[in-house]
Amino acid sequence: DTPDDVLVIAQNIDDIVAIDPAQAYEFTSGELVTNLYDRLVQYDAEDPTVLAPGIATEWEVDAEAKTIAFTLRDDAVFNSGNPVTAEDVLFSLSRVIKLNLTPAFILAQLGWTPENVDDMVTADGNVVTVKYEGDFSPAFVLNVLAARPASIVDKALVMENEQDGDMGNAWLNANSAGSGPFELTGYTPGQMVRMAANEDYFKGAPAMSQVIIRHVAEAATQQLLLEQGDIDMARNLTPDQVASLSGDDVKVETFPQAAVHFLSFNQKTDSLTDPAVWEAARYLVDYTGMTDTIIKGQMEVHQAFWPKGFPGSYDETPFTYDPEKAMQILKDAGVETPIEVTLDVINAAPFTDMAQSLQASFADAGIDFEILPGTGAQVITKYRERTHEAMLLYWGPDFMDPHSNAKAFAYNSDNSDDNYQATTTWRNAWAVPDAMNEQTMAALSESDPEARLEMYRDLQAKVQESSPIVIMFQASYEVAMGADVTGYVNGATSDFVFYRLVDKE
Amino acid sequence: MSPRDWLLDDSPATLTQANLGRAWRMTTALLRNPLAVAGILIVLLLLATALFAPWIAPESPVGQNLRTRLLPPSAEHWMGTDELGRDIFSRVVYGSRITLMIVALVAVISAPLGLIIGAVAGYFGGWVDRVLMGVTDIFLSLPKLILALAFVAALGPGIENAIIAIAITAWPAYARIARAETLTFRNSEYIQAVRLVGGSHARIIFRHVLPLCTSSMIVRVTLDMAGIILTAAGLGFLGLGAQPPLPEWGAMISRGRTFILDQWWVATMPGFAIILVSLGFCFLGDGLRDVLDPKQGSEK
Amino acid sequence: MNETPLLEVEDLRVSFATPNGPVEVVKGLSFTLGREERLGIVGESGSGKSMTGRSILRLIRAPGKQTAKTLRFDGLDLMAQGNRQMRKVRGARISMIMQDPKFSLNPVMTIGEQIAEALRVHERLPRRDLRARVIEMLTSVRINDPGRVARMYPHEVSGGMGQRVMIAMMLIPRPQLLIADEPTSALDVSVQAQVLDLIEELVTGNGMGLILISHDLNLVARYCDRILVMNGGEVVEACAAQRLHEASHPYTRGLLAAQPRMEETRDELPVLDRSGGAGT
Amino acid sequence: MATDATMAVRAGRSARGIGGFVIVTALTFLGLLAITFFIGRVVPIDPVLSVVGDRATQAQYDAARVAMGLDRPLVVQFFDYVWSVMQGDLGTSISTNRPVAVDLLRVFPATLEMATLGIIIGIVLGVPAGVWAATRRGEWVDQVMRVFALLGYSVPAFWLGLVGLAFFYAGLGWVAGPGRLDIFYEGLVPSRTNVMLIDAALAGDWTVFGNALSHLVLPASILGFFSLAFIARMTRSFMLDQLGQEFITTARVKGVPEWRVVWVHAFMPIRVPLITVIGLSYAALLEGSVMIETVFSWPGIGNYLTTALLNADMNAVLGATLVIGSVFILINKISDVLYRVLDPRSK
Amino acid sequence: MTIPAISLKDVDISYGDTRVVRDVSFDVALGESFALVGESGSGKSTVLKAIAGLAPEWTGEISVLGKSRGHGMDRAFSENCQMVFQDPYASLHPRKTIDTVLNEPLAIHGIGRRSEKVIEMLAAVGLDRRFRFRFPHQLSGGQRQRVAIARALMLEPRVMLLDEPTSALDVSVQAEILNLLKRLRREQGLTYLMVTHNLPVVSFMCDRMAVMNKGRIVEIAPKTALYDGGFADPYSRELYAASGGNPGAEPDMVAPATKDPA
Ligand SMILES: Nc1ncnc2c1ncn2[C@@H]1O[C@H](COP(=O)(O)OP(=O)(O)OP(=O)(O)O)[C@@H](O)[C@H]1O
Ligand SMILES: Nc1ncnc2c1ncn2[C@@H]1O[C@H](COP(=O)(O)OP(=O)(O)OP(=O)(O)O)[C@@H](O)[C@H]1O
Ligand SMILES: [Mg+2]
Ligand SMILES: [Mg+2]
Ligand code: NI
Repeated sequence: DTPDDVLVIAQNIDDIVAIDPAQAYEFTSGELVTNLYDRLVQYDAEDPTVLAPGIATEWEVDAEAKTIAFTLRDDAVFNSGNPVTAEDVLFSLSRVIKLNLTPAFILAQLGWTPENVDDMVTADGNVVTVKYEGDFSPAFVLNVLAARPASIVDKALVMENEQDGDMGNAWLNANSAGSGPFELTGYTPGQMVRMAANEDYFKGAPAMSQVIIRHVAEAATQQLLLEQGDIDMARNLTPDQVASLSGDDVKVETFPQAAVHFLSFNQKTDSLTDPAVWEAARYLVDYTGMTDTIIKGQMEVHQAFWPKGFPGSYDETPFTYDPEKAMQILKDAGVETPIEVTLDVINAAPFTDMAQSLQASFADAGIDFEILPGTGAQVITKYRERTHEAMLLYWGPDFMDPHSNAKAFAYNSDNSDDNYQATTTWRNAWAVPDAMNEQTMAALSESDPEARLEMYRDLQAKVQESSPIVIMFQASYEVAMGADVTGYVNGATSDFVFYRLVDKE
Repeated sequence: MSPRDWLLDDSPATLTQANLGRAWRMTTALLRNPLAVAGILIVLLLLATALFAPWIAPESPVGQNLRTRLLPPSAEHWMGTDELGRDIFSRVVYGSRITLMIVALVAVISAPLGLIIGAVAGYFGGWVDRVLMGVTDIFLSLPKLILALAFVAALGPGIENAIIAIAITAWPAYARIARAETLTFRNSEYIQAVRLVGGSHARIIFRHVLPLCTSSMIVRVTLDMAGIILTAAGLGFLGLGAQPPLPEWGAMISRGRTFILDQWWVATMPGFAIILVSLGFCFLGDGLRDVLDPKQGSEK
Repeated sequence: MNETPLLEVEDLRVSFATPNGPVEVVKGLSFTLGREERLGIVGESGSGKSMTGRSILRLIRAPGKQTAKTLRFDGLDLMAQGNRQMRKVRGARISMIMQDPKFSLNPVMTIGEQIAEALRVHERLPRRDLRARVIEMLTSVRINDPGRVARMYPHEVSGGMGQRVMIAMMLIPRPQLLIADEPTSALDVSVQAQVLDLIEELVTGNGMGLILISHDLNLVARYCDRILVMNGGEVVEACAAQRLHEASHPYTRGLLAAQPRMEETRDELPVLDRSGGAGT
Repeated sequence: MATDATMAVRAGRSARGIGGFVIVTALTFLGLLAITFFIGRVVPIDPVLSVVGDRATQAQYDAARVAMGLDRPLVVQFFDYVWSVMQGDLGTSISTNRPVAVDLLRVFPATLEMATLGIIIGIVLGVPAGVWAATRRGEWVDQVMRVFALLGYSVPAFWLGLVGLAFFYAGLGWVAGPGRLDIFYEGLVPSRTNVMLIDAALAGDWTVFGNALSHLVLPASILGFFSLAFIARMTRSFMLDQLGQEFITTARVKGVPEWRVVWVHAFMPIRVPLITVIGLSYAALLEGSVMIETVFSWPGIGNYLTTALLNADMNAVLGATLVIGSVFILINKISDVLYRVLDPRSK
Repeated sequence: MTIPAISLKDVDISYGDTRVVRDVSFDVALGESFALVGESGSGKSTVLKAIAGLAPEWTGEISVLGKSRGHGMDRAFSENCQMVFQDPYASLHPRKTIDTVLNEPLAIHGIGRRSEKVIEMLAAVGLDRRFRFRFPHQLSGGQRQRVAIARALMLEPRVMLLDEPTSALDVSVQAEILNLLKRLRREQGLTYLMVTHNLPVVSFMCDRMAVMNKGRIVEIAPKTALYDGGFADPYSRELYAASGGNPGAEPDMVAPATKDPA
């Protein structure tokens, strides 16, 4: 069995590339950053849906001047013992922009560039003033500043370990320099992560003195380990494994997730450009058939791009599995069947099962999928090059603001090949109607929060009605753990996984 | 004269009779070996299953029924059902076709390739040998699954590509064997005799050297069938083999492995099928070796 | 001299199972060998000479089977001996020079080791004595520089040396009976004579019995007292060596006549009438 | 009987032989790298994506591409790579963000440890089993051994691994579970060699040693079973060849006891091919343990290589291939040397 | 005839770094039967192989029927000169029937009427037709050697190189083969170059002989030397004596054991 004050987790962590907050961009590294670092404002373990004070205790918005002034708390210290100062905040934010690694775009949205960032973020004593450019609502800006790359790092320690002007990037990929509830004490890629509690954490020391994440790729192995009591938590069990877990020693907790799963049609494929095909497709997904069986507990039906349970979500699910209706639609529109297309899918459970279910149900209406399973990297490479035909994939927001998804699903102002965008719309070569593009931008700058959310709901209804993207499900996440484990908090994305409150009774 | 006597006649009147006689003698020798008989029966079973799959299988191999998923073996579903409610027995039955195709194609591609490269290298020797064996060694020391993976990744996933990839990784071993064997008789007097009557190198390699390597190659290939099916299963495990919903045994096991603790039948039933077929080929290969190997067989 | 013969063989049979039923390759052979007698066995290839030799040591390999009404060596019923007892007889009391030294010597053991082994399995000797005996034996088969040869491997010695090594190995435990199966077939004429003279010398010197197997009639006649002529697994004629050229059996006569002579005048050599068609 | 002249000729030849060996080995390596390199390029996975992730902007993407040197011609990239390898630099892995050499020093010993114990199990059980079966050819012992060995050929590794875990770890509790150490022991002994057993022994910590062994036994036994099958089969077949030779009869003629006939006369000549077989199956265990490593969460080179390839992490793929290729070549070289030492005929 | 059938001048032959034959020169007249004798390993087979083009490393001059030989193999040569090997067990392909073996030379040279020619040739070497579709393992050593001779004769060569064609056979079979060779030579006017270490065979088959020792020809003597022991070289005399040749002895006599049993 595991020691009382150590939380042992089995998880597939081979997705980690980098753990420097300015570079980390994978699910698992997001979790680590959350537990190792603090941000000015953050969604916290007590309620991960509420934006709470972090390093800043309070903030003052000046929408006219487009600035927000943050007052820093004075009891926060880094693991190194250095106090967290405004100096560290300036350094951390400008460091992300200057390094310009992948997640930098999140902060760059605020109009920050390597040249101007030192003017945009300024300090006066323990007040940090953040300036932004562009028509954004302050709510959006706060969400951006709560995102992973805005984590505050220990300037003195980081610069001590700088190599070749990398601002400590290499060092931070093997160590941590934060003020968060945990400190990284060991990291072996593809093998294990070890974190020790920060006894001086400003919200109080975590109950667990250590958290150890072991890389266990095989789900069946995770199950065995959990049932044997050699781990406290198994993070990658399949729904069927979860269903068969028995005994009083283990329990399962379910967490709704922000990721949405969709089926999309590349508009470069002629046979998939007819809106009748888009519409028919919405009636050809066996929504409840899947959620009752192969993805039970892992996904629930959701047909709009912003997930349920978050401000601005649109929860209507007008479509059900109705092959007759789909056939009728295709017939009325004079679409010639059979249509033969390839369907790319990540080769892992439950995606291949879902693809096979889609294959079976679409075949009813004469749309024949040839399933092409591939590794994640392989599928994404193809997707990015827009060489796929149909794609079964999912999308998680970059930060918890509806714009993050609106931009991905309802905005594409330039569909040309060389205007590369990471959005779902561009990648499926869908030239979004101008009206919709304009509405997306308008929502972004709307400063009345309620009106803003309403605009997003409207956008979602429009995308739901007609687009080559069939949003089917919203993810949820089941974590199996020992019955004695309490206080595990898992918010809507991997950025919101908190070990701070975990205790073992 | 009974047909048996005709076959065993010491002085056959025609070439056909001579060849049939040889075949007959080998067959009877093979049939006297109990393990070889078991092997033959299993391989015949595989052939019959592949041929008559639609009549044997009670259900379609791809017909999903999500309400009857993961049922344990029962009278209705002899081997239970899988995660999409498909009848595993039917899938195993249809899967035999794919297995047979894998086995046949690899045997057709890599054995001849290895045979020719090895024979040419062994026959000519010198720098031809050095170059060809250098290439062979490179392929041999490249991790096998990785090479296959890379080729599948390059060619795109799919069962045909998986087979080609496996074939590409399998030939170096055959080439080495064929070369070693060629070396043992390339200077033999019957090969020199052909050169003396004016036979060209190509004629010697194809008409005289290759036939001598073939028998041991047959033996090797049948022995390797197990490995080939398992490599295909390995590729399936890594998702680069057959595309869903094709009932390829390796892919079935690989999908079933997360169920192995609670729904053991999903992975185990196709596993049994693989074991049975591999054993069949191994037994047959062992038997063939005993019959064909002049050192151990009855032929002098 | 002892009354009982050294070796008594009666109705010795060796058979092999083949696809077309069992085949007897030695068909009811009977003979006796007196002490210090030298018996020659001749016959064409495949007539069962080697099988006869091996069956005396009970060394017919697995698919083959041997039976005999009597197989008695020095009063000991060999057919009744277990494997363990047979091992005591082999080498120490009866040994056999194998037909082809190229295949009959262990390729990865030095010659010295192999000879020493023959001695060691029957006698416990200090290492130094063992070595001395090996060198002595090699010297007595006329091998120059025996110390060096003892350290050589079989592939490093010529055919003639191999034959002599084989002889040394089989003679070193001083057996009572030596079976020599074509001891000179691998040698050309000049070496042949040397080797045979050597065996002869050792036979007479040590007082052993000898069975000399060959298909060369002249050779057998020269070195033996008595000759058995075999054909197709049976003895077709037995005669004293001096009378070989008076042999009466047509087969024997045929063999004799078929040999070309040094001063050949015949235009054609007479050949045996072989209607039976015994292949090889 | 070699005269001085022929001795000199021979010495010259072997010198040429060594030079030739070096050149051939170098060329083989170069070929190995070239093929691996170009395989890496045909894999339809964009290595830049592994670095910058799915959502990077075009500018970031381009910058990373240039930083990784992917904008230059392939041949230039290849020669650059070879040049830095010759200077001992294997580059940085893009999926672990660490020097490949550091990664390899971590993952290779893990596999080495498992495969070595595996091959030892395979040899200790396989060779006697093969010899035994050969001396009883056709008897039931032989048949059982053949079926058993063939089973080793046919059972999927991951199947056996999971069933073994469920049975011996979860069911009977005889062995420790997946991973190399229990969590409490993790980090207790300094990692000097990264081979747990050796590290623990060096530190004199026998509890850690016992725990590491308990983790190691099951995966190694399963690997051992695969090599056992192969080794036993080959041993049997080699032994049958030898037992059919005339010199075996010669040994029997001398009255050599049966055990000596089998283990000295028949077995000695097959040591060399057997070593080759063992070497090959050892190398195969090193590269072929991906499945077992996955099932047992064993941080080994098989897994490392596979993950790297699936992420188009070329430096890692090339580095790992180089290591495995070197092992192959090393093993070949060792068996060559042993061949010369053990088989007098080869001189 | 002035052109010799085979002519060797100062031929040196080596395998790799070891020279096994030195300075060999001799001529064989057309229609003659010439023997090469000498102890094992003296290079007899090597000389034949060099003439046939199977031993690539030689220097000097070799010509056959007036045409000088290159180092390779050529078709025209194969029509004029053929070789029979020492070991009948090794010279036939184990998986080809006799018919295939005999057909092959005809096929290579594009000669027609193959079936009839094969039957004729089988008759010529004294093999029953029923052997035609057998495999080599179904033939005895003597029968195999006949097949090898038949194969060599298929292309109707004028020169035959015979490498100990009977040394692997026992006396009765040897007699059959020797008779056959003698008859064929008489009927077809062939030239033989024959290697053997059996002097009585030379006496039966050949007109002249060359004695080789350690890679050199030490003496070329006529057949009559075998009757009277008229050899000049000491090695030749030793060989002659070891073969049981003693001038004046009665031809029919088998030497009895001379030693007294103890
Ligand atoms: N394993 C076997 N199976 C069947 N027949 C065999 C086997 N071994 C030997 N024989 C046959 O036994 C017969 C006698 O063989 P043997 O070796 O005694 O002949 P030999 O007289 O010694 O001939 P040679 O002069 O060629 O040595 C031969 O016809 C041979 O074919
Ligand atoms: N392939 C080879 N490589 C190296 N040396 C060889 C080779 N073949 C033969 N020799 C050597 O060449 C020498 C002459 O061999 P050759 O075969 O011509 O002898 P031979 O006179 O025919 O003897 P035999 O009567 O035994 O047939 C021998 O010393 C032999 O060891
Ligand atoms: Mg014999
Ligand atoms: Mg010769
Ligand atoms: Ni006396």
